[in-house]
This record gives sequence, C-alpha cells and structure tokens, in this order.
Amino acid sequence: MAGDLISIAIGAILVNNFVFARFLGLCPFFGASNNWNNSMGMGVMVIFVMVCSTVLSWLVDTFVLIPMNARYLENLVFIVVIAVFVQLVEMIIRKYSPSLYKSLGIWLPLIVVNCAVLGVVTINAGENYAFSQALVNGLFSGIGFMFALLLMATIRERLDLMGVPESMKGVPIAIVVAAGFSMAFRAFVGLI
Amino acid sequence: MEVSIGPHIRGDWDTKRIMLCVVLALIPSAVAGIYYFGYTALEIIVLSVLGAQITELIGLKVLGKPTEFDGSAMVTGLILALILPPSAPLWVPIVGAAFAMVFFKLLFGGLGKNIFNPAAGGRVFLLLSFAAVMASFPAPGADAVTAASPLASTGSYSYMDLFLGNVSGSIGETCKLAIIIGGVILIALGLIDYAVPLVYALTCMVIALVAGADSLYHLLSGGLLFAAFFMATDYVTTPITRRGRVIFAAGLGVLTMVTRLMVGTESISFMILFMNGLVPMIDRFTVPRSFGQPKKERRARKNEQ
Amino acid sequence: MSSENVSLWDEFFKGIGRMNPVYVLLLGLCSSLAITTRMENAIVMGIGVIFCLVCSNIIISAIRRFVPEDVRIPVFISIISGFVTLFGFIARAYMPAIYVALGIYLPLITVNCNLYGRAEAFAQNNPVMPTFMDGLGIGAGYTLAILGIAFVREALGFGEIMFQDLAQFTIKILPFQVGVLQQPAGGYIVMAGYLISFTYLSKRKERKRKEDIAEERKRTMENRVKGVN
Amino acid sequence: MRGVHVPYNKMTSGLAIEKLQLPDHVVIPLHQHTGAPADAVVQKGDEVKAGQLIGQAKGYVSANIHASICGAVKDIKDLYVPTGMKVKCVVIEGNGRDEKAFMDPLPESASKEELLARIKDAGIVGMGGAQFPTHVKLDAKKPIDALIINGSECEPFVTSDERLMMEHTEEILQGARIAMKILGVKKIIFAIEDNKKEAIEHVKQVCAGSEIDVRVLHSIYPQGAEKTLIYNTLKRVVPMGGLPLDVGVVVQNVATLKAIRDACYDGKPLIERVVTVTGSVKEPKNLMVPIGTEFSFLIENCGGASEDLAKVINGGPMMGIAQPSLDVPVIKGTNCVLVMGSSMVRRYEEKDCIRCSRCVSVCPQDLLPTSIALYAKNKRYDDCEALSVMNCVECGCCSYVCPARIQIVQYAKIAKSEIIAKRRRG
Repeated sequence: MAGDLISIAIGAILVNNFVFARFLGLCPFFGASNNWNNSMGMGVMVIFVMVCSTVLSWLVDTFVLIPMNARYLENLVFIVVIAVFVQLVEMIIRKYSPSLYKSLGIWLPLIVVNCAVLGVVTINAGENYAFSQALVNGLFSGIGFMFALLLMATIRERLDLMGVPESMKGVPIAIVVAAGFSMAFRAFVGLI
Repeated sequence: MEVSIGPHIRGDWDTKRIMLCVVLALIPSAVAGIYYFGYTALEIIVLSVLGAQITELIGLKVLGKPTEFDGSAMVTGLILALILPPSAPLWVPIVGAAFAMVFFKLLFGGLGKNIFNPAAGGRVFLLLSFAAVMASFPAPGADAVTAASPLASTGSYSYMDLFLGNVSGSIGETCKLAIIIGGVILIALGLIDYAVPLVYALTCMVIALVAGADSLYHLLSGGLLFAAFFMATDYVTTPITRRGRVIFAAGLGVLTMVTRLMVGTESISFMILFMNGLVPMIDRFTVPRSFGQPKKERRARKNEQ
Repeated sequence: MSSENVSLWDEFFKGIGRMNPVYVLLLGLCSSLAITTRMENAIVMGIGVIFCLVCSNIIISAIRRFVPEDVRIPVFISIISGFVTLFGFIARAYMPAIYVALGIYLPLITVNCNLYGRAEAFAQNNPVMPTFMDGLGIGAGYTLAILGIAFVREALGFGEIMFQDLAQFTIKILPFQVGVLQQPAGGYIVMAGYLISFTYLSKRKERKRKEDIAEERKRTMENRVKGVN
Repeated sequence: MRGVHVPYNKMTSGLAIEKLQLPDHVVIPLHQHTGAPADAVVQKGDEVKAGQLIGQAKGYVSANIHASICGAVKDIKDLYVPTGMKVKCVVIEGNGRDEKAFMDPLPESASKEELLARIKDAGIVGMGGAQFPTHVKLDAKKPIDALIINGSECEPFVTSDERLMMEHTEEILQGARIAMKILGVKKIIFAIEDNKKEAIEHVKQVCAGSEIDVRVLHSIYPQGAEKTLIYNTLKRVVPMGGLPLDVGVVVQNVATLKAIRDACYDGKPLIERVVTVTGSVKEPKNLMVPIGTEFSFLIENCGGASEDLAKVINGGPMMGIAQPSLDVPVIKGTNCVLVMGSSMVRRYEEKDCIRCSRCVSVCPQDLLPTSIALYAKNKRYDDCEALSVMNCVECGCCSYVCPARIQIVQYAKIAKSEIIAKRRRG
C-alpha cells in the first residue's frame, strides 16, 4: 500500500507531471510563470484547491454518484463542486483575511477553469482510486504543478534579464523551455 | 587622449580562447574514439562540428548578431559527436547538431543565454526521435558486431578494458584515460572547477555502494566521466557559485544513479537537461553572503514587486 | 443589412486570424498539445469544441440578462459542462476508438479556456447572432490550429497519416519516424515552431504597418508644408 | 581572500626617488580630498611662499590646501582635475625662488591634541588614492587597538610607496609612532606584499627588535584595499557598510605616515609627494613632485613619450582614471602617472556573458558581479542592492578577468550611484 502511494506520488510529480507530460493547466501555467511571486501564489492556491476538490469529489463520487448509478454525470457534478467550493473559499478569504485575498485571491477565479483541477479529479474517478490514493494523487499533482511553475518562473526571470530575441519574448520561449523539460522528463517514464 | 573606464588592463582569457582550450581538452577523447571505432567516428565528428558551425552561422545572421567565430559552436558540435554511437548513420550528427543549435541555443538568442546544454539536448532529441539507430553500439574494432552499451551488461568487461575504452559505447565516452587527460587539462588551465567532477563521481559511487552495486564499474561505464568533465561543467548551463555547482553535481549524481539503478537505462543527458533547468533556481538560493554581511541579511532579496 | 452581414462575418474571421485562440490568445493550449498526435483525434476534438462552444455561447447569450453577477461562474460552467457531457455521449456512441484516445481531454473541454473565456468576454455581453458567429469563428480557428499541429506531428512523428474511425485510410508520408513528435515534447516543439512563426510574422507586419504609418505621416506633413507654401 | 594575479610591471622599483626640477607654474585644486572643498584665502596677484596656506578647510571633513612653490597667484578658476571633476583651482606662477613658509616643528613630547591639530593644519589626506582627511581618520570615535601600515601597493606599475619604504623607512616609522600616540594603540602591523623584496629587507632591518610586526603578504590584487588588508592581517571582518574603526583598526598608507612625520617634526605641510611616472615614457622615474605640477611637465621630465600617446592615467591601471588631457595637475592622491602608448592600449568589444563565473571567484567582497551587471543593465537597481552592490570596492577584478570583456565594475558603479541618488531622494 505504501509503495503504491509512493509510486503514485512519484508518478504525479515526475513521470506524469501535469505540465511536462500531461498537458494540464497550461493556460495558468504560462500566465503565472512570468515571475516567482505569481508562481508562488498560483502554486499554493492550486495545491490547496486540488486537495480539497479531490476530497470533495471523491466523497460525492463514492457516496452519491456511484450508488445512484449516475457516473455519467461526473463531469457536470465535479465542475459544479469545484466552482462552488472555490466561490466559497473566495468569499471566506475576502471576509476574514483581506491581505491574503490581495496576495492569493486574484488567482481563485482562474482556478475554476484550470483544467489541472478538473483533470486530477477526473483521473481519480477514472482510475477508481481509493481515498488515500486519490488524496496522494491530488496533493502530489499539485506539488508537481507548483514545482513546474517555480522552475519556469526562475528560468523566465533569467531569460528576461538576458534578453531573448524579440519574437521569442514571453510565451514562445517558455514553450521552448517546456519542450526541453518535456524531453528531460521522458527519462523518468521507467521509474514506476 | 582617450578617456575610457578602468581597469585599463585586462586579463588574457577571452571567450574564444576558453572555447578553443575546451576543444583542445576534447581532442584526446576524439582521438581515442577514432582509434577504437575507425573512420566512421572521424566522419561523425567532422559532420557534427560542421553542422553546428554552419547552423550557428546562419542562425546568427537571422538574429542579426555578429557572426564572429567564437568556438562555442565547435565545442557543442564536438561534444555532441562524442556522445553519439559510432554506428550512427551520417545524417544523425547533422540533424542532431542542427536541432541542438537551433532549438537549444539560437532560439534563446545565442551564446550565454541558453538554459539547456545544447549538446545534451541534441542527443536527447536524437534518442527520443530515432531510438533504433541511437541504441545500437558496435564493439570496438573493424567487425560490426552490435553489442549493447556497457551499462546493460554489468561485469562483462574488465576494469582495464573499461578504463582504456576497449568496450562498446559512444565515440568519446569509452576511453576514460583520454577523458581524464582532457579533464586534467581543463583543471590545470583553471577552466573548470575540480569540485564538479569530483562531487559528481563521488555521489554516484556512494549511491552505487549503498545500493550494493559495483561502484567502480558504474564509475567507469557509460558516459559518466565524460559528462562529469565536459557536460556538468559547461559554463552557461551550470550555477555561478561554487556552492551552486556542488549542489548541481550532487543532484546530477543522484539522478544519474536513480535512473541507472531503478530504470536500468543510461539517461545522463536527460538528467543534465533536467538539472540545467534547475540552475536558475539553484542560483536564486545560493546567493553568497557578501564580505562582512550579517547572516540574517543573506536572503534580503525583496519579494514584493 | 449588408453592413451587419459584414460585421457578422468579421466576428467569424477574427477567430481564425488575428484573434486565433491558440496562436494569439494562447488559450486552450492543453488540449491543443495533448491530443494532437493524430489528425483524426484533432478533428473530433475540434468538432467537440465547436459544438460545445457554439451551443453554450447561444444559451449564455440568450439568458445573459437573467444571470446574477455573483453566480455567473457556476452557471456558465454548468451550461458548458452539460454540452460537453452530451458530446461525450455522442462520441462514445459513434466513434469509440477516438473517444478512448481522447481520454480525459474530452470531458476537459469543460475547462477549455476558450469556452469560458468566450462566455465571459463575449457571450454575456452580446446578442445571440454575433455570439453564434463568434463561437463558430473561434471554434474554427481553434480547429484549424490544432489540425496544423496534428498534421506535423502525425506526418513526421509516425511517418504516415492514418484514419481509423471517421474514415479508414493510411497515407504514407515519410520512410522514417521522428519519434519525439509522438511524445509530449513533440507537442511543445511543434507548438513552439508555429507560435514563433506567428509571432515573427505578426511582428513584421506590425513593423511594416508602423513604417507605412510613418511614411503616410511624412507624406501628409510634406503635403501640408507644400499647401502652406 | 580572493583577487587576481595581475602582471606587476614594476619596472621603476629599482630607481631612486629624484627631485623634480621646479615647475614654472602649478595648478592647485582646492578640492583634493573627500568632504567639503577648501575656501581660497589668497587672491589673484598675491605673493605666496611654498607651504603657505592658500585654501582653508571648510568644516570638519575637509583639508587645508597649501602653495607648493614660491610665486604669485596668477588666477583662481575652475579647471579639470584628475578625479574627473571641474573644481576651483589656484594657479601659481613660480618665481624660481626657494622660499619656504613652513610651520614650527613640534617637539617629541607634543601632546595628542597638538599632533592632531598639526595634521589638520598640514592638510594631510590619505595618499594611497582615497584622499580621506587624515585628521578625521585618526580622531577615531571608537576604541582602536591596532594600526596597520599599508605598504602593500598592489596596483601594477606603481612604485612610489615601495621607494619610500626603501629610502625613508625611519620617517615612515616615526609617522607611525605619531599615529600610535594619537590613537593610543599598542599593536602595529607593517603589511608589505612579497613582490617588494628589497623594501621588505629594509623594513625588517629597521623594525628588528621593535614592537612593529612586519607581515609579508602574498602578492595579489587588491591586497591593499582596506577591508581585504584587515582581514588578511588580523582576520577581522569589517561589517558591510562599516569602516575599519568598527573592528578597532586604522589603516594608514606609508606615504601618509611620512607626510604626518614631516608635518610634525619638520613643520612641512603636504605640498609634495612621490609620483611614479611610468609606462610609455622614455625614462620612467620615481619623482618627488610639488602638488599641482601638470602631467605634461612630468612626462617632459621623463624624456617624453616613447610612442603615440593613447591614454594617460592618474593612478594605476586597475583603478586609475584616464585623463582627457595632459594639463591636469598632480594632486595629493596621485601616486602614479601611467602613460599608455598605443601599443599598450587594447580595445575590447563587449560580448554576451557566458556565465563562466570568473568574476564571482575573484571578487574580494564575495559578490556576484555578473548578476549585478545583468540587473544594472536592465536598470533593476533594487535587485542590485539586494545583491549587496553597495559592498563593492570597485577594485575592477571582475572587469579584468571577464572573458566577454564586459565592463562589470562600471555597471556596479552605475548601480551604486543610482542607489545613492535614490536614497537621497528619500
């Protein structure tokens, strides 16, 4: 069991990294990876939302959809769960911690349409993961996403300083870097 | 009278001289490769160097940058050739060098700006794209018997054969003696920090020892030593502080051995790309404490922007 | 009437050209890179996006006056998700192989930034007809973009173009395969190629336009000077 | 400690100090020191004698200025000085006479206050190049327990201090004892770089049996930088943004100590100094030169230039400043006039950084010069500040070693001045 969880964790960070292997959450990835602070904010929020959505949707899936034999509605139900959850969190943060809202809250609405979150939930359901497996997958997918964000942020900060050619500035060069990582991450495929 | 800013004298080393010395240090490996694998090895080396050089020339023209020869493309082409299998068809070095130069260097704006080691990138591209031609390694000598890379067959070679390079493998990676000669040249000229190959090799050996594998065999097989001296020490794609470089070397060692032992493949080039990507982050966290700076201020970098 | 027609077509063509969702707006990148190993998958994905985008656009545009600001995210998302689920049923029934190949990316059309992005940016502020054309244009632009990527990846990555589900044929293109293009990295590489060319061309066009404007200004100035004299 | 090994080219180290013939006129700037400029106390047409006060120090951090030759004040006007600034200068037309207007010598028993007042009156400033008023430095407000005599002279070509150590060892030590008395210290270290063999021998001989600890240091540039020297002799680390006082140390250059001694025991103000004239001149020399002598006169007296003049530098080649013309005067901090002919000057084109990190490994202040240059190039001075650019001593090692020939130290200087300007703005 523990070995299984470890391999899910390694898989989520290295082998099936959301950004470099699975292509999930790319819009916020390229949007927020332009500097360290944005990446931190986005990364932290993604991990938080991913873990909570994983838990919530696992509960809904196991105790509502499967007994009712309504798994074909998963997509609809999950996205509503995520949207409602995020909206709630946004309201709570805004009310109780305006400073936190100011630094992290701006990322919240974006996260609803972040395919990484719906992606991890869909993967959990598709693989029929048990609760612990789903939780580990959710957590480490988020960590893998944040890792990729921070890597890209430091690289893009350096590239900004060095000055890349005019038509390469911003996202194009980031995609080239992502291609490099994507190739490098290929070596991890045999790990699990 | 000329008014210019100081210092009014400068050191002797310039970029071109550094690059040409790296080429010099690579020559023993190239010679050993040609000795063991014959004329094809020479062809591959020449084509790879030419490919890199011509691609760079065209690329710099397109970018509108000065096309003065600085030797860096030559180094990339040479390193790429030395990590290719000697049986590779002749289009492989050309395609690989062109891709390496364009995708891993010129798109970033040329020398000094690239994130990934172009030679490692070129090899990774070739491995992923043309697995069949990249994975067969002929044994040294005239006969074209295809053998697996030495990594796959632990214990089938003597240490002496491994050391001298009388084994199958990539052109420049087999002869450890030549690699060490080149490495010593680089260290003696003060071009590379001896800590990098040392830490890298030691990390690999310790991990092999802990895992119960033959650590000397691991050290002497595959592309470990070549990467230690010539790829993990590439200026542009490794950290700028010594502490950073040691972290880089240790991380590379761990990843090399993890993939060797757990996946069973030689993926040093991949791991070099991966660690290259980590370099800006390592640099960010290894800003040295300036002389007389209190400890607390070390990470004084402001985070609000 | 004719002027309205022109503007409607304009809504359509902007999605293909200057507001191309993939190459210019950089939206919907995930699926553009993930499912473009085969052209067939890309076609189905494109159809799915056009279908869901147009339908949800129309509905959202129609009900736009009745949705309170605070709950618009869940409402829009649910509408989109409904159509995505519907398209999932259709795909599973008629093209099972592609349905499997698309995997999680089919349900993930729900969170394709294009759909929510268009709902937010266009549909909730515009009447039904322009919204319809906008959806169609953006969908077509998206489809063309991913077909472009898929063509390169399949032709070079597999050396052939193979259809199994929509039609059945194989066209041999190359005697060898560039394996990396089948892999995730290939998506990024081809995407980078297209994106860089797009940016380069548009930058050049922009520069040319600026030069033209400068030229025009210079000429008017000269004329004015002449007029004064 | 780190630094670079530069070719020393100390070709004048075997040449004894010669007294320069009297120049027919001198240009004496009223601002040759850190702090406020002095006020002129003479007027156009006044007759002055050598050693007569012509500029009165204004405020505490300032220094008196004295006439260096005997003659008449021809003009008082703004002229360029070797620091690159345009400052008010007193031009004195010499009359060829050798009349002196020195102060009375002080007795050996003079009190601390008297000595300090004399140093102030004599207008003594740091003669190693920094030109900081010496009376301020010696009037330490913090407890001091060590005095370091800086005889390291790490700049290539310069030999003025080396000659002083050979020929005037006693005077330097007398000066050091005066400084000791003022500071009340017991510990005294004479630091010399190991490439000055003869000077070391002399100093060792004279110091034998005394309380002075002669330390022979490894020759590496910038060994003579205060913070580096303190670390290498006493292993004390001057805190960032701090002064040597903060670790209980005062560093004095050998030439300054000799000037202190001359002021106290001969009553002679700081009106002349040793200048090494070297490089592309026919006869390189170590000359005793009145302050205010123009560079052109020095070069003439060294047989003229041996080839086309390309650059003339006030100071050594590492930190010295290239001069726009030969009409600039020798000032109190001019230890060397380096004449560079066109064969000595090489022009370099700045290329892209290859991150070789040579600059990182030579920086004596443990900075990241390459990153600082990169941020400064992008005008991100806050990031430069975060990388402690204010701790830069501008020694130029980074520029010296850079294979891409990037003017790293120049970027650091720009960043520093921008940061200072920003701090001033508040």
